[in-house]
Amino acid sequence: MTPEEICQKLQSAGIEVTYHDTKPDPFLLCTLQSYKQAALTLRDDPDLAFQSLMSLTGLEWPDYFEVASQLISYQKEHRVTIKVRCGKDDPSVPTLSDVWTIAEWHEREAYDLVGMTFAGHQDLRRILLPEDWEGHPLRKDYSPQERWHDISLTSEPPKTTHE
Amino acid sequence: MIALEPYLDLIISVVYVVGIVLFLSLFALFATWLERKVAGHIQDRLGPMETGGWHGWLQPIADAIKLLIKEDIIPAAADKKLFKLAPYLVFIGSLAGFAVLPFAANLIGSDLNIGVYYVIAVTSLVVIGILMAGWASNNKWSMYGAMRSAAQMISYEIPVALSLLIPVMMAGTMSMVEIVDNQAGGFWNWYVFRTMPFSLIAFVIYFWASLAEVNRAPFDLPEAESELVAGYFTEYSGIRWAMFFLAEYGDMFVVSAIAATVFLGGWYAPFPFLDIIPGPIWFIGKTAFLVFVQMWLRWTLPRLRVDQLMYVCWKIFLPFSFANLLLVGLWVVLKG
Amino acid sequence: MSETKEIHIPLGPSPEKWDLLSKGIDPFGDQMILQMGPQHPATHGVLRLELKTDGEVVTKITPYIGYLHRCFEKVAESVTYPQVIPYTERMDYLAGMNMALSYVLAVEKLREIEVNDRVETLRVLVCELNRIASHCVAIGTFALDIGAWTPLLYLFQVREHILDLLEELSGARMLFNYIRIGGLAHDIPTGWIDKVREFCTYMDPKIPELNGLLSYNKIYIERLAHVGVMSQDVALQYGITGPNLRATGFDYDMRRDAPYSGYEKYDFQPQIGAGEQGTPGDCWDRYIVRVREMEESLKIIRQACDRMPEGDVKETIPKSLRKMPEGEVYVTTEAPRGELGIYLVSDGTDKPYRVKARSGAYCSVAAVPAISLGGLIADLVAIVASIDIVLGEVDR
Amino acid sequence: MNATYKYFRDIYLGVTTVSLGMWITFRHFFMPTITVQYPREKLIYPPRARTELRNAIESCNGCLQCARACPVEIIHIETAKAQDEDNAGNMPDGKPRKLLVLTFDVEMSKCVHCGLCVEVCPTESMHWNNEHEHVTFTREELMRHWATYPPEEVRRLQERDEILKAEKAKQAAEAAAKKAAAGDQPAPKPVSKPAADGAEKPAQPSAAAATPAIEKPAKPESGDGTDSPQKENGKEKA
Repeated sequence: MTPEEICQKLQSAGIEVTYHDTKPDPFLLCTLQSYKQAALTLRDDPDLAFQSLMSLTGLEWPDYFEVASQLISYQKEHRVTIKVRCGKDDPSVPTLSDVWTIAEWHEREAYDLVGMTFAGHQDLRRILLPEDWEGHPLRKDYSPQERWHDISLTSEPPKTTHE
Repeated sequence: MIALEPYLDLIISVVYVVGIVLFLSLFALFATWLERKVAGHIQDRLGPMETGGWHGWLQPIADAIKLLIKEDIIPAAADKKLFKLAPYLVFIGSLAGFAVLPFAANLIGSDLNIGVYYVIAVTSLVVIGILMAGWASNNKWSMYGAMRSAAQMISYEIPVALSLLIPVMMAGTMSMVEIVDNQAGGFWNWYVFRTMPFSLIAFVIYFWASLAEVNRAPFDLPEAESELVAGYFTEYSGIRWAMFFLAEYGDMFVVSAIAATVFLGGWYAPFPFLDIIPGPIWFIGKTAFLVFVQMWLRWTLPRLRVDQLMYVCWKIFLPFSFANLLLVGLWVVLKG
Repeated sequence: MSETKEIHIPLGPSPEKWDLLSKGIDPFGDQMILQMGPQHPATHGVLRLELKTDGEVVTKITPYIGYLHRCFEKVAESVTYPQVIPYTERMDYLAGMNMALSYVLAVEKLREIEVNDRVETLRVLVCELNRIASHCVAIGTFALDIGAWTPLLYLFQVREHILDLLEELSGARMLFNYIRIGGLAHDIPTGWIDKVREFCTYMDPKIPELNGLLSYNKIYIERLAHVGVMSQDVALQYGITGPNLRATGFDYDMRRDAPYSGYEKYDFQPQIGAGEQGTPGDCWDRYIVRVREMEESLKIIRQACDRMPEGDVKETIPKSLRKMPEGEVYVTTEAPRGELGIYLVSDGTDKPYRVKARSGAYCSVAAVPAISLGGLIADLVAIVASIDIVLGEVDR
Repeated sequence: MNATYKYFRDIYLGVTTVSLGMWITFRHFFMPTITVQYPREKLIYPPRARTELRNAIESCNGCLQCARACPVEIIHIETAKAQDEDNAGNMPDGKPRKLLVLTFDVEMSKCVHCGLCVEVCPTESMHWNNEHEHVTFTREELMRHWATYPPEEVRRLQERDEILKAEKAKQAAEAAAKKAAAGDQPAPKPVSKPAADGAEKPAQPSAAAATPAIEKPAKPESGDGTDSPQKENGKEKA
């Protein structure tokens, strides 16, 4: 099935989802309310049968945060990207970790690097950065802290010949 | 002039002991070099080549100097007394085995009439030292190594002892010298070939079980570097670490030497006309060959898991040794 | 290395604990917390596994990653599109070509660049060579963790041959920067194809030798069969891909089922685990799938050598990548450690807006607790080795 | 029966496979080794080998393309416009030299050997030197300085360049003002742009150059590049 057909299928199941025909890869945009339902339908509907979550990415846009998940169905041989957006004032998205287990780690990474939270996540800790790191590096306005414990994080500018 | 007569025995003993310690150290040094060379050539490499010119033969000396001048680190949380004591205990356990190794008919520390029994008893001392090292280090990996070592060495004592019983039974004595003397006159008289196939099986079982005794691959679980970092000597460094190393190679020599003594005719040549070559050379040669096989095995085989190690001991080696013992006993009785 | 927490030894059981004790349940949590890593010989770099052990039995595993985090995604946002390629290769440094290919395909899809047949064939050729090199390390270190040293060295000889070939082609041994957006950095040097053929003939007897020395060794089989069984359900739940997924008996190979870069033109058979020596999806299956995959890669390499078409490898390299079309793209390729997915978002400038790399090894590490509970420490070592992780790819 | 069969089969397999493995390693024992004993024997590098960067400064035209292509930003270049008085000479291709390369520093310690700088170089002055044995004790020693100008000369040229730039900016501003006077809509952009460009660069060198302290580094350490920044730092503190 093409992403467009998948979108129609979801819509016919009464799930609020819109199809965005961006180039080169289109995506389906869910609302915060329909996100979990859409994920469950995508997994459990025998025509869709998205067995596996390939990737889950957190993105920061100027006005909102976005979570993009790539799904794959080996059985039906199709792939789709679903997205959900949340406001910057309350960057919280429902978790998918009870739909696909690996989402737990991907969501931890998104939390760690982008700083959105996932409602219902069992174990939302930092995963790549140390527990006591300040800030979320993939935010566009991020600037690294100067010291972490006793380690200076700012590098000296190199000594060139004539400076 | 002071009468040396009363002290002669003592002087000879002291000289012998010093000689053995020197021999052990030299052998261990040589064995480390050999090990690296064997490993290298098995793996299409050269091994050490730089120190000393010819094939890096001075490499072990360089290593020894390095280890001697290294800092001796004792962890703050260690049980210091035990920590310091353990390597010596392990070393002594290995050294004591040399007392009854018959390098030649009259070149033996002490020809005990219970020589074989003594060796089995004294090599078990090593396990106390290892357990001590593992406990005193106060490191969990060391502890695991020590526990594994204890379990393994105590289990493998049994097949080792049972296999050694077979030549003892055939010779009717436990004295090392007498056992060797019974094998004089060509390789067909060696115990390993006497009661084919039983004694051969006994020899194979002894050899494999002795690998576990000395913590060599494929039974090197106590020091499995991929699992336990370095096992019971994780926390050791410098000369104390070298002690463990020395003891390991000393143990390798001892178990191989016992195999050479009781199964392979000790200091006798395979053919009587070759007996013009001195006995110690044959003895050390046979032992060195077995040490080489130990190394060869190490660089070929993967390591067993703890439960499989126990399986091999209790379910394969033990029943086979028992059956062997029974059949050889029958053979001895029937032969009269 | 040693954990500061003391082993908790209570003085006497409290009444409720006594109750549990009388029912045969150990109430004390008489278990040891063991920190395996970050610097541990068997964690293939810097992975930390916090274990709870009952004797040698592992009862709880918590993986901690991030010790090799190099901010690939952040760096990629601050450099231009071609400059990202050297960084991608540092993710899985054992398979740089495969890493770069995924990223380059993503940019090409975004920019709508069609490369010619020669470029595609050469890309397939170098990726398969690199796959063999990568599997050599995977298998070698696997054997090393099980305690066999020598296969590692034999396999490194094979790898060395491949690295020599790739060095001659690209100029570097590990971090090639050879595959470029829209083409390749260089055409092949003269006589290179013959050297690749020579390598194939050199490689042919190596795999039977490996099988004799290691694969069918009884001790090795005993260590791996029935250990760390990964069921297909677990694999799908954890998004496991690549050889680890195929080892569970799941017949899916991107190169055959969703071909990219012209893989549909080659004749090869994806290898799946069948539980030959134990249960499907156990460590031995994961091992043997990789061994057989090397043979299949060899087949592809031979075919690629034979069909090497003519063409200009720099023909379609864009003059400037200043202006990229806006949009987003998700491209996956079959890297040696599972699918490498690159999710690329462009905002029209010369730098990517967001690059996410979805790596196979990341998911494999996540699945470690699910497949290794209740085993011994030695089994855990085997499992960590069998899922074949490169921490550079896990932490990125 | 089945268990017994398995028991003996396991032993049989154990013995045979171990023997096979030992046979294989034994064969390797007598195979020729592959070790290359490095300091005495050396491998020949293929022509494309990426070893160490070198810049043939005489053919470098200071176009900055390599600095822009570098993903790790380790190439530091400063240039000044060539004037008639410099006798800058010609480029290898015969055209007159337009830019003087005052600084061309490469931090080899940070180089990732990706080769992007070599590829973009229009004059092929950036190249790999096929040498890789450059072991040093400090990171500073791995800083490669390819420019040949002594420091005082560099400062002089920089100053001159700033003056020229400022003049140009002035002219541009005047021209813009004229334009603005002529037309009614002044274009602020052309005014601000060169001004901003000029303000950015002179900011740091002029602070050092304008003070009389310029004599100090010139006298005792002639051409010692590594010491002078420390001097300046100390001066700033004082």
